[in-house]
Amino acid sequence: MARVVVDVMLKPEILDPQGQAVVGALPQLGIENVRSVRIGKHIEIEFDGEADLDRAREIADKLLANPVIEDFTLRVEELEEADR
Amino acid sequence: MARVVVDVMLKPEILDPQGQAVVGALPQLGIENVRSVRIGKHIEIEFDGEADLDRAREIADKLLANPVIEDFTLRVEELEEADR
Amino acid sequence: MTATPRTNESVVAPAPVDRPDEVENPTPAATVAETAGESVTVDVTDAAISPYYDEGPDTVERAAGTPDEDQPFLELGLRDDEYARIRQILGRRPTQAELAMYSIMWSEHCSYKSSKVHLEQFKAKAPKSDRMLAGIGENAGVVQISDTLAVTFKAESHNHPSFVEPYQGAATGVGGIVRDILAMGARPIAVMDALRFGAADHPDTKRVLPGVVAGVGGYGNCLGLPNIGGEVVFDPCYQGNPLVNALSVGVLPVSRLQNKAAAGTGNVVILLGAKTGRDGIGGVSVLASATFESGSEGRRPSVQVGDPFMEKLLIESCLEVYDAGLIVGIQDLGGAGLTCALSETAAAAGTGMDIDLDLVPLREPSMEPHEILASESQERMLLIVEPSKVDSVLAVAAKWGVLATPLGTVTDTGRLVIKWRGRPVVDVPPGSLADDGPVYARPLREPADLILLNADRAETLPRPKTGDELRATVLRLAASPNLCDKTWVTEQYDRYVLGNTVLAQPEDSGVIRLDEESGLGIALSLDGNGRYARLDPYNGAKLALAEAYRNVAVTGATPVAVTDCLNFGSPEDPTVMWQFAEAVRGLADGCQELGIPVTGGNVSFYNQTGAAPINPTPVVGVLGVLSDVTKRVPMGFSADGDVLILLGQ
Amino acid sequence: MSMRIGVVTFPGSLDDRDAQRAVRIAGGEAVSLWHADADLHGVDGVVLPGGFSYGDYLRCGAIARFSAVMESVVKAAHDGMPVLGICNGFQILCEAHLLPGALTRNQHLHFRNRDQWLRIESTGTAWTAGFEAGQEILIPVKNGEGRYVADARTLDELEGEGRIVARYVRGNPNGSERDIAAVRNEAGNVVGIMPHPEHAVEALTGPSVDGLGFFTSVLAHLGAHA
Ligand SMILES: Nc1ncnc2c1ncn2[C@@H]1O[C@H](COP(=O)(O)OP(=O)(O)O)[C@@H](O)[C@H]1O
Repeated sequence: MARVVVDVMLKPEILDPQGQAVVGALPQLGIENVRSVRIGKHIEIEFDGEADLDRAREIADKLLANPVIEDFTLRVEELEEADR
Repeated sequence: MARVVVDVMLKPEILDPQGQAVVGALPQLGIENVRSVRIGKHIEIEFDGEADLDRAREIADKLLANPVIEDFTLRVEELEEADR
Repeated sequence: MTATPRTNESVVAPAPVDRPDEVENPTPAATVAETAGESVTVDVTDAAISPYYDEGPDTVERAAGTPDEDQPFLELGLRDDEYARIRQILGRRPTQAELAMYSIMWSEHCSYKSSKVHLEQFKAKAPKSDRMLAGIGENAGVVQISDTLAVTFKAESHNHPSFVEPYQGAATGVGGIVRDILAMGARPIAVMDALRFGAADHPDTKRVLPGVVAGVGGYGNCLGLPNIGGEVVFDPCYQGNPLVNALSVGVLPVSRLQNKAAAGTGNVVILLGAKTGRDGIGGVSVLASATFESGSEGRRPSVQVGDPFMEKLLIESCLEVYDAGLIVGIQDLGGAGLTCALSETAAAAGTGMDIDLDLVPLREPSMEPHEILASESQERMLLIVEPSKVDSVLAVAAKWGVLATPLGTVTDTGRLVIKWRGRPVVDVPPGSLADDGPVYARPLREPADLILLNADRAETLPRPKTGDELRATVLRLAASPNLCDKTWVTEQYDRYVLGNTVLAQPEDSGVIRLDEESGLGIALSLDGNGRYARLDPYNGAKLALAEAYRNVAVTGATPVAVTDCLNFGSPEDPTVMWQFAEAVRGLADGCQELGIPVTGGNVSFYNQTGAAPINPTPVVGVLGVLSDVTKRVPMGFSADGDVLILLGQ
Repeated sequence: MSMRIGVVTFPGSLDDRDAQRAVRIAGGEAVSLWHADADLHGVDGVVLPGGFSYGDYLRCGAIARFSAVMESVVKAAHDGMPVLGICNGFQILCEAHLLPGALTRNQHLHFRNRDQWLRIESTGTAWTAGFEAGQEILIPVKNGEGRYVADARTLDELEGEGRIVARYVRGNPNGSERDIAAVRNEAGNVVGIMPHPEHAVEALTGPSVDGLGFFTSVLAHLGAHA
C-alpha cells in the first residue's frame, strides 16, 4: 500500500505567528541556536488501491492549500503492512 | 545549511475531525477513491549552523507535540542555497 | 439524581473501596490509560488475568458453562459483594462485556452510590412547583416559563479529563452538557463555565488554563452558543486538580419535551452521530489486556476528542426530528457510552432490547464488544423510533450529513440482549444496571482542623489605617488574580452569536432573550466559593446559592430553579463525606428557604492530589425569568446624578 | 415591494439567523438559502453569514467554496448582485476568489471577541453607501482567523483603488495588514467584512446599532436600481 503526503507551508513572506510563538518560547528551554521555526500542515492521503498522485495534486491545489498564502509539496510514501 | 523537519500527527486511535471534514468534502470535487485523510503539523526548524537533532527532539517533545494525543517524527533535510 | 450517570465525565474503574491511599491523582506525564479516569490508577499491565477466551467471544452461553473462570472485577473497581450480587442477578458469572457494563454503571460516577442518600433531600425539601416539567433523574431539569415555552439547564463537571488534556477535556465537557440539554427536546442557546485553577503563577496553571479556556471557547464558539458568564478562581488547592464545570441552557416549546424511555415493543433503536472509537475506555481496558497481553500499544484507551461541527449537525438533525414528531425517546451518549444509553432507555420504559453490536459504525474495526459498549466517543445520540418513521429519521440525518444506524429493536422481554458476531454476549435486566446499583451510607466525620481554622479570625489580620495603606490594599486587591479583570478569558468566548444576548460578561448574570415579540427572557448565574465552604460547608453551599440568586435577582429576573455541580474529594475519606453531606444539606435548606427547587446537577468526587482533597466546592447555578428583557437592570451606572443606595447591613 | 435578501446556511453556519434578523430589522425580506441548493430563489442580494462552515478545521471557507450554492453566488456576483460576506462569509469570498487576499490566524493566536471601532473608508459599495466617508462605527468582532493578508502589490492596489471598505481604529484586534477590516471588489457589489454588523442592529443586544447601515444601504441601493 502507499499513500500521498502533502506538506503545506505558508509562503515565506507571510507572517507565521505560530512559528514565532515557538521561537519566542525557546529561551525558556535554554535553547538559543534556533534561527527560525515555521509551522505548516502535514497531510496523509490514503487511496483505495494505488496512490494517485494526480488526484492528490488536484486535492492539494483546490482544497488543502490556498495559493494566495501557501505553497505545497507532494510525495508518495510506501507503507509497510503493519504501518498505521 | 540544514534544517530539521518535524511531522506531528494525531495518534492513530485519536479522532481527527480535520481529516474527516476533508474526506467529507471530496465528493464535491468529484473525487471518490480516497479512503482516508489525516492532518497533522509539518514544522521546519532552522538552526544557526548545524542542524541539531537532539535540540529539535527536545523542542518537538516539549513544545510542538502533545504526547497525550500526538506522535512525531523527525528528520534532517539538506537545503540548497536557493531553497525557501 | 437517580442511579444514572448525570455527567459525561470520563468513566473509568471506580475507586476500590477502603483503599483510599490508592486514590491517586492523574499526572500529565502518565499514560492516558492510567489517568483518563475519574480517580483511580488501574495498571493495565499488572492485571494478572489469564486470557480467558480462546474460541471466540465470551458469550452468555460460555459464561454459563464456565462458572469458575477468574474475572478481573477488583481491577475494574467492583467489590467482592458487588461482584457476588451481579452473579446473583444473572444466575451465572457475567460475560466479559457484562462485567464491563456493571463496572461502569455501578461506579461512583454513574451510580451515585455515595451521594444518593444525601441527594434525596433535594427532592424531599423541594418546594411544590407546577413549573417543573422534568426534574432530578432526567437528563436535565425542565422548567415551564410561559404558556408555551420551557427552559432546561444543567451544570456538569469535566475536571479530570481537563487536567490530562486541557483543551480536549474542556471542549468535550461543553459538548457533553450541551447534549444533555438537547436530549430534553431543547435548542441549546447558551453556555457558562465555572473554572478553578491552582496558583496563577504555578507552571501547571500555565499549562492548564490556556488550554481549558481555548477548549471551552473552541467548542462553544464553533457550536454557535454564546458564553454568557462564569467564574475563574485561583487557589493552590486546585493545583493538581483543576475544576472545569460547564453549564448549558436550552429552550423548547412545552409540546416538544422529550424523554428517554425506550417504549413500544418493535420500535427501532437508532444510533445517531459520530463513529465509535476507543475513546476514554479507561479502566475497562483491563479487559483488553486480559485477552491481548502483547500488542496492547494500539489498544490503549484514548483521550476523547471533540468535533463541535459534528455536534452542530447533531443538534440540527435532532431538532428537525423532534419537530416532525419522528421519535418516541432519546438519550445522549456521555460518560458511559452505549452501556448507559441502552440500559437507561430500556430501564426507564421497563422494556427490553435486542441489539446487534456488529451494526455500530466503528472507527477501528478491531474493537471488542466491551470496548464498543464502554466507548466514550463524543457526539452521539440514541433514538427510539417507530418502524414506520425510521426512513424519515434516516432522511433527516442524511440531509445534515450525519450517520444514523438502526442497531436493534425494543422488546417486551425485560432483558437487554446484545449480540456480537451472531452470538449473545450480554443478556441482563436493564434495570439492574441503571437503577439497582449499590448505595452506601458512608461514614462522616468533621475535619479535625475545622475548629482551628475557624478560630483563626479575620479580625486578627492587620487593617490598613492610613490613606496610603488603604491605597496599597486596594491596589493589591485589584491586582490579585481572583479579583482582576477576566477579559483575557472572556474575550476568547463568543457572546454575541444567536443575537439574543442581552447581558453577558462582565455583568453579574447572563441574560438571554427568548421571544423577540414579548421580550420574555431568562437570567442565569453560576457561583461558588470553595474557601468559604472549607470553613463551613453548610453555609458555604448556602452562600453560593445566595450569590447566584442575588445575581439573577438584581437583573430584574425572578429566580425559579437551581442546578448544581458538587466538586469534592474522595467519598471514602469521612471528612470529605462530611463536607459533602453538610453542603448538600445547606443547599437543600437554602432552596427550601428561598422557595426554588434543585432541578438537576452533578457530583464530582475524587478531586484530590494524593491524600489532599480540594476545598469542598459546590458550584450553584440559578435560573431566573424576566417577562420583558428590555426592562433588565445592567450593573453599570447609567446616568449622571444617579443616587446610590445600599440595601442590607 | 420589499427587497429579498438571501442568507446562505452552510452546515456549520452560526450567524445565519442573526443576519436574517438584521435584514428584517432594516426593512427587507430575509430568504433562507441552503448550501446544497444552487437555486437562489430570485433574491436581490446575498449574505454569507459567520460561523464555521463545514467545521472550518482545514482552513476557514476552504470547503464551503465548493458548495452548490456558491457556484450560483459567484455567477450572480459577476452579474452585479450585491453580496456581503461576514467573517466566515468573508473567508469564503476570498477562497472563491471574489475578493483578493486571505484571512489567516490571528497574530496573537487567540479567538477574540470584543466591541471594535471601525472607520468606513469606502462608501462606494452597495453595502456602505448609507454611511459617511470617514464615519467611525462600533460593532463586535469575533474570530480566530481574521488577520487579513495579501501581497504588497495587492494591498497597494486596494488602497489605490479605494477598495478598502473599513479599517480597524483604536486598536487592531488580529494583526490585519494595514488595519484592514473590510474590502470590496472592483465593481463594489461584493464586500467582505471581518467584524459583525448583524450583531449591532438592536440597542438591546448589540454595542450599538451601527451595523444596521450595511443592511439599509443595500436595500436603498436595490431600491434605486430596481
Ligand atoms: N470562565 C468564565 N466564563 C465566562 N465568563 C466568565 C468566566 N469567568 C468570569 N466570567 C465573567 O466575567 C465577569 C467578571 O467576573 P468576576 O471578576 O468573577 O466578577 P464577579 O465577581 O462579579 O462574578 C462576570 O460577568 C463573569 O460572569
